[in-house]
Amino acid sequence: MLNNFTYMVGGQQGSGVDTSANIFAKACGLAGLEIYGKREYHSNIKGMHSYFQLKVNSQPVRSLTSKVDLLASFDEETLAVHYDEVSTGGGVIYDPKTLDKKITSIPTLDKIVVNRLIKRLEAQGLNLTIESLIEECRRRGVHTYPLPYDEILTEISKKSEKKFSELARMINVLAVASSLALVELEITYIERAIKNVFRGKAKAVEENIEGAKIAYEYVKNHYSASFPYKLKSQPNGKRLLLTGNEAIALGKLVGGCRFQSYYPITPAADESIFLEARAIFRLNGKDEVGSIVVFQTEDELAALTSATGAGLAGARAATSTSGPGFSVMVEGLGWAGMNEVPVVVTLYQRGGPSTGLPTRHEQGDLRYALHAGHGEFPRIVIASGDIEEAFYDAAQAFNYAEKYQTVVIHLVDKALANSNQTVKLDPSIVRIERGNLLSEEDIVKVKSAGGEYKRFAYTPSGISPRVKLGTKGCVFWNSGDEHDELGHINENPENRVMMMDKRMSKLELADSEIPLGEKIKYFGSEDAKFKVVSWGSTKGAILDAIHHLSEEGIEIGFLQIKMLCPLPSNDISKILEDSKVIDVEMNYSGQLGGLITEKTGIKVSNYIVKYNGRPMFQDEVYQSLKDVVEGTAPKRRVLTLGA
Amino acid sequence: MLNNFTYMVGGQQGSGVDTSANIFAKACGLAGLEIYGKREYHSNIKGMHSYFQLKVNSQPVRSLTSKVDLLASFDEETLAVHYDEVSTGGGVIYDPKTLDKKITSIPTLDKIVVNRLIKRLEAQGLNLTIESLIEECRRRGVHTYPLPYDEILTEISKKSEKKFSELARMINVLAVASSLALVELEITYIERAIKNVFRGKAKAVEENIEGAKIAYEYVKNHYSASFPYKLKSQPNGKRLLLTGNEAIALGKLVGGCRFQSYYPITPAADESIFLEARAIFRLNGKDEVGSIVVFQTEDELAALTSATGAGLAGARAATSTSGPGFSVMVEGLGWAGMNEVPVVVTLYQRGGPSTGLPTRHEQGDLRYALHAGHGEFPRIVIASGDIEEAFYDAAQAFNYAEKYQTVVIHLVDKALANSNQTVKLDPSIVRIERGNLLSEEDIVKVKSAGGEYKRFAYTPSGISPRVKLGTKGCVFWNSGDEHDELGHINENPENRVMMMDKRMSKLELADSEIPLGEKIKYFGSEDAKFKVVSWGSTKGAILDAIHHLSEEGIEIGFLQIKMLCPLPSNDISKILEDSKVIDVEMNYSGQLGGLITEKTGIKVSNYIVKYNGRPMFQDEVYQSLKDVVEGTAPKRRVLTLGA
Amino acid sequence: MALKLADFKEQIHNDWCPGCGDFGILSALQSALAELNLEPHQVAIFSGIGCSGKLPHFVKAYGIHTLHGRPLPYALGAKLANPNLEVIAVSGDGDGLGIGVSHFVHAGRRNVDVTYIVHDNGVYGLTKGQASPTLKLGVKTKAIPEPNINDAVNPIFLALAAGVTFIARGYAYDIKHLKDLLVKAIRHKGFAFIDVLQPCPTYNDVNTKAFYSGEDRLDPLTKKPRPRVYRLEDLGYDPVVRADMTKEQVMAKIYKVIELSLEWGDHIPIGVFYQNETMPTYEQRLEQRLRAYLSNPPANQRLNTPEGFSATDISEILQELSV
Amino acid sequence: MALKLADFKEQIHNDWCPGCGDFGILSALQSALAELNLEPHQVAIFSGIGCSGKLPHFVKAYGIHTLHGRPLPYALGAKLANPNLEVIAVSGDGDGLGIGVSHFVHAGRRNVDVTYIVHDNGVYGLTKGQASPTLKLGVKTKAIPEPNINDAVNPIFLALAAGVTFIARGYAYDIKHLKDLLVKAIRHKGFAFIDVLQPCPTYNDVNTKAFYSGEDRLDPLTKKPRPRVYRLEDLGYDPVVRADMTKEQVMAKIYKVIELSLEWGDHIPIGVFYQNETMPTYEQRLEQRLRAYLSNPPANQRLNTPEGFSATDISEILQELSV
Ligand SMILES: Cc1ncc(C[n+]2csc(CCOP(=O)(O)OP(=O)(O)O)c2C)c(N)n1
Ligand SMILES: Cc1ncc(C[n+]2csc(CCOP(=O)(O)OP(=O)(O)O)c2C)c(N)n1
Ligand code: SF4
Ligand code: SF4
Ligand SMILES: [Mg+2]
Ligand SMILES: [Mg+2]
Repeated sequence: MLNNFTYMVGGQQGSGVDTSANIFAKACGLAGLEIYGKREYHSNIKGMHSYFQLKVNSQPVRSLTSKVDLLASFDEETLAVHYDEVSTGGGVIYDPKTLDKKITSIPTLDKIVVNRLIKRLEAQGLNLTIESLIEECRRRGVHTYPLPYDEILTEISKKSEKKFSELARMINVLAVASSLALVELEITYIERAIKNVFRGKAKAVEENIEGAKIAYEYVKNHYSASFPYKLKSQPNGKRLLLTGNEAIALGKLVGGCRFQSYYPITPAADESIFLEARAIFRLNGKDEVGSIVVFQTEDELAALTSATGAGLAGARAATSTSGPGFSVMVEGLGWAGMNEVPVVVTLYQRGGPSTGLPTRHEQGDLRYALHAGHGEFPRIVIASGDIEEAFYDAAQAFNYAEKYQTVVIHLVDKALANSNQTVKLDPSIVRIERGNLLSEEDIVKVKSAGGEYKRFAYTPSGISPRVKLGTKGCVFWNSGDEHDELGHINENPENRVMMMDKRMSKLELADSEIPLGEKIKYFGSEDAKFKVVSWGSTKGAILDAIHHLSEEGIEIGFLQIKMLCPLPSNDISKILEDSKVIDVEMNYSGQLGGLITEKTGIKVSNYIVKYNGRPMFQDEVYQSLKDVVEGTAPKRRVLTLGA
Repeated sequence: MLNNFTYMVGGQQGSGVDTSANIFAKACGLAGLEIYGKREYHSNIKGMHSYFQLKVNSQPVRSLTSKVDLLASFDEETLAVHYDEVSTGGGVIYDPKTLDKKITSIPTLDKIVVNRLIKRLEAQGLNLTIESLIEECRRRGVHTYPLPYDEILTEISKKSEKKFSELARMINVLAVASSLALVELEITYIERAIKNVFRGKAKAVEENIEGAKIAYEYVKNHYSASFPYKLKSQPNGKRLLLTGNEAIALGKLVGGCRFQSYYPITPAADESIFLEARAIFRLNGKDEVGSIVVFQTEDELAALTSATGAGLAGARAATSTSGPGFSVMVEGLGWAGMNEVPVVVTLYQRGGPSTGLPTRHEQGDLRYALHAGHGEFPRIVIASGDIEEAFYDAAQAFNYAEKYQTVVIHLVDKALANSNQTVKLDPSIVRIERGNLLSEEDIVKVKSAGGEYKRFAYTPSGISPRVKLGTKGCVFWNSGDEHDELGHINENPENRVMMMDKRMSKLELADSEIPLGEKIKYFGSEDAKFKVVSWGSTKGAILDAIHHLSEEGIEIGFLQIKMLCPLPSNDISKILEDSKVIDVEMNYSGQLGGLITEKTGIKVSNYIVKYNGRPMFQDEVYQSLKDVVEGTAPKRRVLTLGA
Repeated sequence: MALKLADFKEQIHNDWCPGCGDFGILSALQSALAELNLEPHQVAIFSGIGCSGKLPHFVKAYGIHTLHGRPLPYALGAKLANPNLEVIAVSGDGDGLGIGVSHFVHAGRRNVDVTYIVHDNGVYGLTKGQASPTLKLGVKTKAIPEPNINDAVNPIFLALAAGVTFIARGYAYDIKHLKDLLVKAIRHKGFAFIDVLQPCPTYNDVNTKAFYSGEDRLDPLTKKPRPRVYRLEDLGYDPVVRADMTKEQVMAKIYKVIELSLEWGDHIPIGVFYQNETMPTYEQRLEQRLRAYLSNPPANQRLNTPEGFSATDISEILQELSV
Repeated sequence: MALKLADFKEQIHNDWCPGCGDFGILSALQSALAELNLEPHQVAIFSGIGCSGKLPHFVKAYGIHTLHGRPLPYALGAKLANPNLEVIAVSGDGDGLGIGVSHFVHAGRRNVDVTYIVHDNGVYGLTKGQASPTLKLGVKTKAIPEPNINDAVNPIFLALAAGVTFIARGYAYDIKHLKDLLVKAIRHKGFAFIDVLQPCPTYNDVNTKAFYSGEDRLDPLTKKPRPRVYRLEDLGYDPVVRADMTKEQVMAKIYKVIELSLEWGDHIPIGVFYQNETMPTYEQRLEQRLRAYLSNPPANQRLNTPEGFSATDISEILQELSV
């Protein structure tokens, strides 16, 4: 099997699982292969189980299957949790010293998993050790590769002057190098990957390359040819290997974001840290130094309100958070809406409610994003379906915010944030549209024409000319209270209606101006009887599922909604009207389904939802869609795959 | 015209408009009449215009008409704003010294009003003084009654030893006494009303009665018989004269609320202040002293979370707020939902978004109340349609909260809070149902039966037995993180699904258990072709409107939704299925209409909405419904009456 | 041309109660801005919600009436986006020391060059007179049904603990003195806090104008009221902490500030309590990180090419991330 | 039967990093509860979000793991509803002094009888090591890309300014001493605050165990590390403010607390800084208002008649409102 491979590496949090995965992904990427991977981890710093699952292919990859071709485990828990995900013909790398460990004495292993394993092993007449898991793998036709980490480390320790104990953290490099040895990727890619991942730390680069070589050799010598999956470098253009967090950070920079406030929260904070570390850049050609202020605030309400302040001053401003932080900042949304201040909120959804599953995936905040904030004000809510979209949307959000002078909520999610993928991006096509923003000179003109500057002037479009704070020749007022054209408090009932109409009508304007392609994307045949609707990062799994179905002759359409507010209901109606609608969503209640019914009256035929904290796999989506088409699906199916 | 009368009294904020209105209402109430009134005021302490409008009848009253029969003005602004609301045949009481004031030099008068007046007076060839307004009234057949406040005050000042300047604040009593003299209500009711309103302040009682008598005599002597509207005492049982704020406070006390937290905000705070002043009461018969802790917090998140803490400890606990405060507390909703803690939030809606129209009416928070908080958790959302319902609902909210172990949002609004009405309430029928709450003895039993206490035990109903903090023989844990049956953090995907299902299924349970009568109310014939749907305090105006239409032979049904979540969609469907649905709401976007479409697929034929900050009048509702029936109504009509 | 108070007057109706101390604060601020020769467009005033929160509407300058308790983060965001703006934040005591006190404490840690005025009237004025965080324990004002059950915050002490570098107290009816304080505060490089004793004649019947001016304490000789409020300057008090001071000198200053902050009753100091000139501002710290921050601040950077495309060059970062 | 630490151990996996200071705090708390002879059901521990926030899960007692920054209001609500509960609140420094600092300041004004422990590790641990509000200006720890741009809050100074009546600092690795502090804090009638220096070996590579124990400062004679942390008791320091003290004595105490709170570097005091026994608790103030509050507190009142109807008699109020 060449260049089509699902890899998983797992171990305790803090033991370098991510580094393994990064090296793996970089190495594959450098070898011209395409990858897509996801990271799973507990809300914990050290000791709980975490893993990374990656799919490699010669063609671009956009989702995962639930089966794993090679599982590289650092520890016994990884085996206990994942050994049954490995496909027949696949392989398991494990530490032989763990074989006699009892699965009942892994302190971090969840009781539910333990009980499941006990049942299963007892049914097979196996005892409750790790060895039994390996045995079961063998029985299933899985290749098992003991990798004696200690031995190899001892060897390294002999070669270097380092003590064995100092080398323990190198297990991750050994695991990934062994894995790449099994699939026979040339070692040079591993070396380059290590150089890249540890850049700036010469000593670490050297040591890790040394370790990788030894492990690579070890596997070559012991297990060589046995493993059926192979990866081979291929010619390919330059691509980026990006996480969603990084793509959004980059989109913001290119989109002109110059003020990013944040309060730490998973999985949003990495974006801000990334920006903080890259806060200076070139602007307008070689000599101008541009910079972004990354402002760590005392809480999320301070984050949103300081960004709004920056927006008033004329900087493109944003904040990033996830559910709990969004809840803390809600009051600021309404103020920005009321005062027509452009500001962007990137909302990384994660498992809710409350603290919920802080490091797990869900798309449960759609309705909340649409309605957060008391009273009614216009907001634009967009959702990205993949890393590439996330980059362009992150930039475009500022155009919407400034053109329609309001708050833009950019919905992304944990799966997107913590996935990595090889993608191509083109910053040079990103446009900057600042909307109706007057300069000092414009004000001079207004005045010399006998006019007066009014921040909230009634205009036919609902958009009033904006100036930055500090603009000479005028002043304005803002108030969260209902106000008149100047911005002064006003409780008159007629003014109230005019101002409400002015603000709310901007939604209709946005709806009419924004090109359809930015609002929805339709995939597949227009006449398909069954049409999937979804939003956000389910996109890849759905596309792959309907692609496979179509290969089997089953045609299903897919309507991806990117613009959730204002919802392009007419266009949606036209597409869905005479079809069976299948709503696929990462939440309990099928929020998009409800929204579509609300806005179009069209009812959803089938719901496929998932809320176990793990993203959708293409194979479970495939199977549930197939069941719908074949008439064997329940009205609402709950997907449950993932560990 | 006997015992059917609309009264308005207006003046500057701080000059005693409310006191006037209270005296008026009490006097009428004591005379056996029924009243309903609403208060309008600016977000200001002194100087801006405020007024009170009241309807009196021999039968119970539940809404207002836009026309006024007698306008008692303290100042010129009241005339400028309201003179055109007085019906032909009605009357205006005004201070003759204001006649030569120019309407263009009333500093607090809104420009929009001024411009409208200028146009109007100029069209009639009148100059821009108050006198012209009075003149216009006369031309229209309105009785005009100059009341020389200064003269009367001078007379009082002669009789008492008080200086004139000290008596100035008595204008309010003079105005109301004069008004009651015009309608010929016996002076004894005024005296009793004054005693009641100024109770505990003997001096004030005396002075005000003295003043009232003089004004009463003045009017009797000067204007007697001329005024066609009369009020006459009638025999009637004891009733309460209550505001919505008071009814809710009383409902909470009777409902067993023992901890009320709050942060000051209009129009919610009056409820807490009322409770604070009446925090001790008798319990379980004569001797036991009960008490409620009224806890003023540093912000609304502290309000909700401290109430939740109190709920955990076993007290029935609540907090009251309006939109901005609700936005600050949102994060606490999800935590209570996640940890299944009973807690009640009384949400007084007011004009939004943001600070909005802090003292004005709107029902714009429905969608927000339904979706506030990231992620998905069960919540119960109820809305009261009038003061009587508000009392019982306020009590019932605690039963829901404890039976379904979750947060209950009780939606009320400014119009309800600041209305007053003569009502009958029966505290003795209020039931207390504490749900599955285990005592120390219950725990002993559980344990002696070999069981273990688990706070989040999976049960078929989704309800796990609860204990108060401090209960002997057990402990439990709570966490905003997803947790296991004990309450410990758990990220296992299977546990996650079970816990989500357990929590969310409580909504189905509530839906199946709660009697239909608590969820919806239907008025009118089941076969009516046109059916109004609405929620909250629009109820009175709608009932009156359809009553009048029915007198004209036009039958319209009215479906009042009290239970917004879980929405009884099947019952709603059954009622609305084959009808034309008219959505009547106090917000911009017709939120209930959207909700019904979302949950039933039934589309709304006509929207009648209002968002100018003033509640609906029965006559505008009447007219718009009639237009719908006659086919002359637009798809969406925006109501705009009210000053 | 020198500006006058009138240049900062916005012609709309002022709806504060007659006799409200807020009028004094407003005049003092307008005079201070004029004295500093600022032009209206150079000034941005951020306020919270409350009677005090309405202040910016009465000033001809950029006026941003924000959320209850939040003027500081809005103000900080604007200032950091454009450090050339003269930024002033205004709160009530409920706004700034109640719901918003967290922003105050954290503003102390940052030292952004913003001036912060708190209208200290002991009540939540605009919501009809509930006890604010500066009302003392056991005090019963008009609108509260029971004597205050909470102890008061001490704004000066708190500011000192939070690291605020300029701490002063003014009195709303000593307008000239307050104007001088405001001028100093605005000139101070860093975060400047002024607690202003502000009688609320409508709801606070304890800390009234008569109380502050000692109308109940007549001088036995002159029969004139002996004011409770006195000026620190009159004691020759020096509030400044300088770089060349010893640790002991600094500590002595801190102790003095605390002693003064605890004075109440018949001796209520107003004036500058503390002025630390040794701390770098947040903007200076940012300049160190971002090089061209002050000369090319966020709000002024040109974002687009003449053709309307992005002018931001991220090629170096892309290089780092490419495979 | 006397209880032991083990009686307060909940048997679940503890997922703090190896060597985390939180382990010391946990043991000290469990020992303190045992020493106080409390039974698990009498104790309710409220925590916020962070590594520190997980603490209640490891204690066999009612354990309420609340929201980020909000353990105090939850705890206060529970305590006021049932003043018989022994209520303890736990925060991280980000939780309690960052996002939640407002609740801390306002808790000072109330003096509810709750014990509050802050795990002071200088970082936001659970979100991977960003600077927390106690990290000093200019310090660069592992996970932050640039040296800290904010100055630190001083928890002791802040507590004093906020009116907290019991203020102490412990060190996570001096478990016995910390246990003693906790016993005192819990016994204190009123709000008791303990700032605990808590090394985070994973993210704070500056304020490490080695730093606190002075491993870089060997005694020239003994060659043993000279710890930076020292105990106030060893100085014979008396933290107590008593009712019979003069104003000068009280002020001297306050100055001393401030002086001590500013010590850092080579001399870091731990122990009780301040203990004011003269302030009534909030519960006592409530009892004055509500008469039977303490004997018949909100959580314990029987609400229903045997027939299931309301047992609350509001007839007097109805009388007042009737026409
Ligand atoms: C989040 C939120 N909570 C409550 C309010 C209601 N509110 C409006 S004004 C005010 C009190 C203001 O008091 P203070 O800050 O002392 O200002 P003052 O009116 O005394 O000047 C409050 C609580 C609000 N607007 N927003
Ligand atoms: C409202 C909100 N914002 C942000 C977070 C994310 N968050 C989780 S833990 C944490 C940091 C905790 O730091 P600290 O309080 O110092 O505790 P430590 O982990 O260091 O013990 C943050 C910010 C959250 N849970 N809720
Ligand atoms: S209520 Fe008090 S603070 Fe507000 S305007 Fe009136 S006097 Fe001033
Ligand atoms: S990250 Fe730090 S505070 Fe958190 S558990 Fe690890 S060592 Fe402790
Ligand atoms: Mg105030
Ligand atoms: Mg910390």
